[in-house]
Amino acid sequence: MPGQGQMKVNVKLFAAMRDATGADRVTVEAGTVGELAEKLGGRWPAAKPLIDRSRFAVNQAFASHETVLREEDEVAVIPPVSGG
Amino acid sequence: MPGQGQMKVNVKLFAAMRDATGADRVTVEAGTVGELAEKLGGRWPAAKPLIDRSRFAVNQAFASHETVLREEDEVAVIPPVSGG
Amino acid sequence: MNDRIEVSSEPLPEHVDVSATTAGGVAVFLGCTRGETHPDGRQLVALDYEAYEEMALKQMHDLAAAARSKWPIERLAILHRVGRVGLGDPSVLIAVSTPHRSEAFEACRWLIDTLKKDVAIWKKEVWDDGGTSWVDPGEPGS
Amino acid sequence: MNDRIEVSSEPLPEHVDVSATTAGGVAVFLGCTRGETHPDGRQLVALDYEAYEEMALKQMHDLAAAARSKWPIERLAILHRVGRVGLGDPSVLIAVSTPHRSEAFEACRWLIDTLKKDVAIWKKEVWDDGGTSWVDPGEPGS
Repeated sequence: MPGQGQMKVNVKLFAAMRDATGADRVTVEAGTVGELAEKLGGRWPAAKPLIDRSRFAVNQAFASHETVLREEDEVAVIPPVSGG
Repeated sequence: MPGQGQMKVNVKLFAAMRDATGADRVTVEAGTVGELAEKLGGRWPAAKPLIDRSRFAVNQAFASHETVLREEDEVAVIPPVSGG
Repeated sequence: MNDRIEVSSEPLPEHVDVSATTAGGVAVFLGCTRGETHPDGRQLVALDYEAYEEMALKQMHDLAAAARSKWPIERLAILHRVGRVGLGDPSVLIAVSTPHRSEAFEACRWLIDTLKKDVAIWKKEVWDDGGTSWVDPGEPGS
Repeated sequence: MNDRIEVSSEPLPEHVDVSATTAGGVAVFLGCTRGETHPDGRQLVALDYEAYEEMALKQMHDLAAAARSKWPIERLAILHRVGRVGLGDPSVLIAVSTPHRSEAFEACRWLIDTLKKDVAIWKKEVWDDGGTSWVDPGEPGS
């Protein structure tokens, strides 16, 4: 049932994740953060290990894989951080 | 036996000790730091509790009551410090 | 609550004043680019910092609020630089003033530790052969 | 070993540079005059610091050497002011740079704690009625 509960969301990509994908922003259809992670891994198999170690942010706050996505959400992949 | 092993030493007084004695330097005859402490307490009974809580420095290093004094030593009473 | 919280590509100020007549202690931490030799002999020449700026700023404000709930903080600054940071130069500055010194040390330490764990900022090593690599946060180092 | 160690009646500098290309962390502590209300209602207006300067400097150099034996310190500054220090102003500044941040925090903390226990410096509270009293080191406070 393609599209059911699936939102087209814009996903920001940073740092190693941007390098791994060659893009700083992608559009993915996904109903939850978990689905989004899976789809990104399917699209960039080489980035899957990094995606598995990444957190996800929805509207600039960390979100769990169960978080349901809405079309207007600002979503981002947050690879392991190294600020400071 | 006055004077035996007794040196005339100059003693620097700071902070509360200077206020308690009204002097920033006194000359005391004493053979050891312990004797010096006792003599100072005898001369300024009101300062005795402070003297008992003070350390003593000989040539700018803390010294024990057993430390033997020489005439040229720079001796100081070090009331409890409160720098910082 | 006049916290100073910034992410900027400008060099960090040498000094951020967080003094207050109610503060007996000020603790400051600067995280700087430390020179390194790669196992293969190359020399580090700089670190390149990148932030998800909107999120990082939000997180830094949240950190400030959390620190204020833990310690009696008078004033606070959290500044992070992005872009290229040369050897010996600071990439992050945290300053905290509190009534007593223990609290200032503890709050400052907690802020930098938590920032490094959670805030959406990444650094890339820049080597003297032009090569770069994103820092693996499993690595030891400051 | 270019340690900067000073006792001076001049206001402390806002900033002391202890950066090094080998240092990833810089920790700084400033001890400042904190406003206080005496139980009898008087307000503190300043602290007056006095040092046995020759001894204090010797002790501060010894502290620096001891800290260097405990932690891998790159550069270090210990500055103490004497004379009158107004509310919010710093009387002591300690800055330490080390390869990693833990060491910088630990060394800085140890230096201020040990300085306050041992270095031949005394402070006197100056109250708004002109009264003064030497600080009793048994007292809590920073």
